Amino acid sequence: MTFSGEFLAFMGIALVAIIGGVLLLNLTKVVHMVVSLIFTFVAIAGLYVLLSAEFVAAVQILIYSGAITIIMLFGIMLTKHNDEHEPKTGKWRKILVFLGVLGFAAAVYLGIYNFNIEQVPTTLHENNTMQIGKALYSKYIIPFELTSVLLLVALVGSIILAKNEKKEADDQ
Amino acid sequence: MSSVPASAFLALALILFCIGLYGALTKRNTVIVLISIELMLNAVNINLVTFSKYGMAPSITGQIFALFAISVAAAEAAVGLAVLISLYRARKTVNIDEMDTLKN
Amino acid sequence: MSLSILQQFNWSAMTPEFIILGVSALLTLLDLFMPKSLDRKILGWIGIAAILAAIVSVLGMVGGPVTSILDNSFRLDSFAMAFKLLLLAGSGLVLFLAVSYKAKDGLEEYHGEFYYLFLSALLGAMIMTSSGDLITLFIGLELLTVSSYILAGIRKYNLESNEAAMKYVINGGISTAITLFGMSYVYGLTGSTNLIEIAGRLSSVSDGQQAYLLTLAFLIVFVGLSFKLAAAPFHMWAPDVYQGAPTPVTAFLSVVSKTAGFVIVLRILLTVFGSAASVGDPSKPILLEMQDYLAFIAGATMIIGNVVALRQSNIKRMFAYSSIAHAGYILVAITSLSSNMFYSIWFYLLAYMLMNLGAFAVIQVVSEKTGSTKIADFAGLYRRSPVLAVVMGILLVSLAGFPGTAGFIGKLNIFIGAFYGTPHYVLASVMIATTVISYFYYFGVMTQMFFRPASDDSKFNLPFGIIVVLIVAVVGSVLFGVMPNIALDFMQNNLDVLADFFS
Amino acid sequence: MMENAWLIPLFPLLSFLILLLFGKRLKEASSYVGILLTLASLVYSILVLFERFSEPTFITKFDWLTIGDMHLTAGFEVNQLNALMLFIVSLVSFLVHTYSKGYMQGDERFPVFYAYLGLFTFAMLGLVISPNLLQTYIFWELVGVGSFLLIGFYFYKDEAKAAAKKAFIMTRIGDVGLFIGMILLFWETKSFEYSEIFAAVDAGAVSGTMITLTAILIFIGAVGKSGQFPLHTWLPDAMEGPTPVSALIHAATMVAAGVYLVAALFPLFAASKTALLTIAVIGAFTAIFAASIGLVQTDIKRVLAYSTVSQLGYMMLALGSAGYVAGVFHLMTHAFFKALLFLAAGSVIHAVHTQNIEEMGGLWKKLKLTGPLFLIGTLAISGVPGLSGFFSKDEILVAAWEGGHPILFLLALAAAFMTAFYMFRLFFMVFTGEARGNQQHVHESPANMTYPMILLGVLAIVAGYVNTPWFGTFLGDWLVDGNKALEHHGHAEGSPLIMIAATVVSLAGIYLAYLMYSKRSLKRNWLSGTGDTLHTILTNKYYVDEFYQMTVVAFTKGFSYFLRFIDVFLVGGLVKGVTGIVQGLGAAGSRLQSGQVQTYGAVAFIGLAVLVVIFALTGGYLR
Repeated sequence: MTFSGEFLAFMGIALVAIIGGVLLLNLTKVVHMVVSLIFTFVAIAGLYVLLSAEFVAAVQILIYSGAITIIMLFGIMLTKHNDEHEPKTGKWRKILVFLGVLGFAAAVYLGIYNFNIEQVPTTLHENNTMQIGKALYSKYIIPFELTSVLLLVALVGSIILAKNEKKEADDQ
Repeated sequence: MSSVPASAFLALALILFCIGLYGALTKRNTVIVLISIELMLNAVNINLVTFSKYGMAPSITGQIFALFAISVAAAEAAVGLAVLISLYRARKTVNIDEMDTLKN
Repeated sequence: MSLSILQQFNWSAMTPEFIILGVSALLTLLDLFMPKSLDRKILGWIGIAAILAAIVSVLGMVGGPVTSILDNSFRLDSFAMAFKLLLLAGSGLVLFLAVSYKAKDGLEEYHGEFYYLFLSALLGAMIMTSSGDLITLFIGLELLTVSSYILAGIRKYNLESNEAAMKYVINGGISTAITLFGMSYVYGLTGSTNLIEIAGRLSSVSDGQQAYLLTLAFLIVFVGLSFKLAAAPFHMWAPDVYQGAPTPVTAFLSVVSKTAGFVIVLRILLTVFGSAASVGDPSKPILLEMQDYLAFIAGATMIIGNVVALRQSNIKRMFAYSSIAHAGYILVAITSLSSNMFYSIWFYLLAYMLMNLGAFAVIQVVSEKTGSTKIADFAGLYRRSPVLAVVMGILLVSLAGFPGTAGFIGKLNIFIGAFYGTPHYVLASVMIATTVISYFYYFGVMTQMFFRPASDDSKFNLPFGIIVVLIVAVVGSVLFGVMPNIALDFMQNNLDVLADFFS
Repeated sequence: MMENAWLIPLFPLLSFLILLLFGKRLKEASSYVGILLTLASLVYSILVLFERFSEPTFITKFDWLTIGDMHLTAGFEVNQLNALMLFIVSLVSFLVHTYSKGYMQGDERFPVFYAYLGLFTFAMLGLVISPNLLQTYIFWELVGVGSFLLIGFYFYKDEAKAAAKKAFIMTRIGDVGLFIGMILLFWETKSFEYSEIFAAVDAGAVSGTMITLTAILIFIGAVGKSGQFPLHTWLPDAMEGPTPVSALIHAATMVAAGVYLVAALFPLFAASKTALLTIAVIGAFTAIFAASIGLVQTDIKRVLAYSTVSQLGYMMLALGSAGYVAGVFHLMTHAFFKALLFLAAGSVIHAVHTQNIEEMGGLWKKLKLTGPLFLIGTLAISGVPGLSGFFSKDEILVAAWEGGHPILFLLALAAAFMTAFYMFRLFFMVFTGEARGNQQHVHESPANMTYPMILLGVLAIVAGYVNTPWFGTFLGDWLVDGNKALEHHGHAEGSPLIMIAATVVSLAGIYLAYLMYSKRSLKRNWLSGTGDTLHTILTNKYYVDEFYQMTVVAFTKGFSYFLRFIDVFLVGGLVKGVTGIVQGLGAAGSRLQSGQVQTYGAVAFIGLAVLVVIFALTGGYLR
């Protein structure tokens, strides 16, 4: 392993991502947590660039760091979070979950720590968006169309659930 | 070929997945729980994109899969938040441990 | 790939899906443009008509060759048709329940949304039955799941409904993430999302670490999907969500959604892991090596479902646990991997659909009358409505797996299968023992209905939809119990599931 | 006739359906529907029985269910055993139907009662003509449902409800064994058909251990149904049902189903010495165990219930000692005299409105018909020479002796002594001496109750003569005729000493009962009460009494208490333990269901983590 530029970039990005995650777990203010997670999301986008997935990286920034985080912030504001502190949720459950996470991580790590498949040169970074587009509109047309249904359902469903018709009726 | 081995990416994904999982199972604010789930999905996407470059028979498929996962995640987040808002209207709380009218 | 190439595909294989999708869109538009004053029930009847049309079109394709579109991202094989019929029939019956549903705090205002969301959920489930591609399977799964979230919470001014939806979303989100995490490794080790390609590549995995990782992926995917099945360890959401959701949605979750869960489990587990070499013995596929784990999960599911059901006083919760238990029985069939596994699972799901939906129809009628869902509400039902009580009695007896009913034949199939190859003595014993335990709670309801005085003598009037469901459920439960060969002959003469599942 | 024997079960089914639909309108007339249709069954059964005397076994079947490449069939079979059972069941059922018309008169749910009787009779008749195990099992369960409904008929009584549930669950536990045994046998022989199973066993296609295992598992089913130790506890409790039901269920049908099953599968059992020995030991133990409990009961029906358990133990002992004919023979005679006893007991209860024998007495003069009939039943069950019970019991004792089980033989002899004793204790307390309790308007039962009893009384006397060492062993010869597997299990010739011994013990038992309960030279509550036993012994001048007191009685008493201890603490404890575990698990699972959604997720994830870690530690490539 040499200290190439790529390696340094990876280390930096990984550090940011993990710090963001750890802050999520340790901060006390809800808004801060969300903001810390934005770091993680952006860092992940950087990771995608390293992995020659420029389009996914762009989508990541747009959707996660943009859309999802924003609606989460909206959600926090709309629901006027009344307590910012994080009191103890059952201590035992925390410990058990922590142990579970450790065990799970260890077991999976055993499976990946030595994961090396002989690398073949790829052309993923060349016209990345076009490759994706081609695949999406030919081979994956069915799931693609279904995703549109899924998004529509989510849209309609969210409106139905979130809209307060009683209030509206009162206003009119 | 590359100076960063695939396992490094995978390990990072694993760590983020675990952080997300831990957050989803222990955080008290429902919004944070939802966002922790998003973090888990993100970790999965790192896996997919990594495999699309360094996995067996590299291909664009992994990136496509990741894109699908992202859109699904967005849909879930939206619906989750909508449900939360309608619950908040009735219950005036976003604390997940106060959602316990349904139990044995 | 140009348009002309796209046109070459045999898109007619997707006719049932197109019908459902089209009608779902139509209902959306109708709901928008219909005058507010009009009753939205008409949308329900259109939905039922669409489902009937889809059933007819599936039946029209029965017996045909395997059709594959776009590299198996859609495939129509016998497996798909057999389970699509189940899903459609189940959804049709649920719609009959839905058009007769009148909750106290009114679903009326949301009726329109209910129907098209329902159809989109069904669409997701149908896609799952006929896909040979991880991505399509996943999208189908999510379409079903996301629609179900909304359906569970559709009584938005009802706290219980809201809470049920929230719990469903959170557990569902976690399960999605876990499933995907497992899938990502499967993709990584093969570089493909096509199930058959995956199977082909995996059969030659020789590296120990990769086989190990793949086995982990198996466990992760399975536990993630066990959410859909409401099987251990991902079962705990079920009672709360079943209780809080409107009754037709509960019926949908416990029957259609569960069936879809088994569909995806079979698709993924059998094709992907049925041929992948395992860690210890490369000649033995992972699925076989994991039999002990599956058996453990199946056993735990049966025990938890049946034992905790004993303590319930709410009928919907009791049925939630009972549905967990039934998932456990079906898992026994998956564990034992017998030669008639497809058939026994299919038949069990069919029987389960009939008896469970019938029972939910009765529950809906009774709980609408009393405004609560306590088991005690069934006291003296025999006095108030002998027909309803006898119907419920037959369905409970079938759920308990009593001879002469479809439930018995279903259990018998699975039980005989459990002795296939290496007999699973322990698992079979657990299955029988827990079945005995299940008698206690099923017969508890019977005791309430027949042996208790009624609190009031008011009669029930049964809406048309309920009557349809009850007739279908009772006739089916008894018919398939007395003459089980009907279903079998249909399956054997028309659908050779085993032959074209792997091709 | 035989080719249409499938009609026999359908008559009661028809009765059930008619009464279900029109019962409310028919009211008391329902009884005629039930009586006429069971009469049709009876007539048809008699015709079939007579035809079977001259013609070979008739069997027919068709494909019913195909699983994989296995074809399961359904159909019916009329062989000797089936024909005999058809006759016994339809006869007793018909008599019970007739009797109930009087006994249940005035009950609000009269038509329902007849409907249930029809269902039960249908199930039982269906059971005895099934040609394969699966069909047997299906009817077996249906019998369970029928008995559940009948025992719980007085559902407004908490005891009846509990008893119905208990009967159902206890027999279900046995059924688990039966079901597993059945499926195992299916995998071994690839068939549920009796004939094919026997052929496979005969051809040695099944390993010895497998035969033993499946035989014992199936026997567990019989244990549950026939109230053998340790699954017997439901039977006495089931006395909460109406008395005609007890006569039907506990004399001739449901409890006999277990014995029937063992008899029907006899070639399978005969292929395993261990299985036979198990049956014999359980049977003998149950016989003496239940008899000793019967000594101290004060409820007339409970005495009869324990005697039923004990007699069923006899039958099992007979079958276990390879006495096929002895077992079936006793099944038949017992059906008659026990049905008689139950019906007579019902008549007594009908007259005095109590079941406590402490409150009866001196009824001999008041119940001019019931009294002698009860005496006939008592004499028959006690094994007094000349009556049916004597011959069949003798056959069993011979079988036990010849089968090489001297200890079991002695146990059976002891049980015979006890049987004679407690049955006559019952008789003397009910019918002789002073009237105790409140007996104002005691009158004989109406004709439709007494006629069935008279018929049964005649049968209880003469039924034994179809198979006696004196005049010929017709039944035994006929039962095993043409059946290779049963050739060596026909009537066994035994030493006349056995017969003498049996006679002596039964007379001794009767004499002791006479001394204690009729002549009162022994204080009568020495067993059941807390009387001053020492005083009795001192004032007692009879040598024979003292002898009894010191040896037999003391031993019996001790033994009886010991067995009660087992019953209460061991069996009861076991049952409590199991239910405790189940309930504990339920409570734990229930508590975890706290409404905390994250707990649910945590359980799921920890479950996953545990699975993964276990795999990593045990099955991983690191191993």
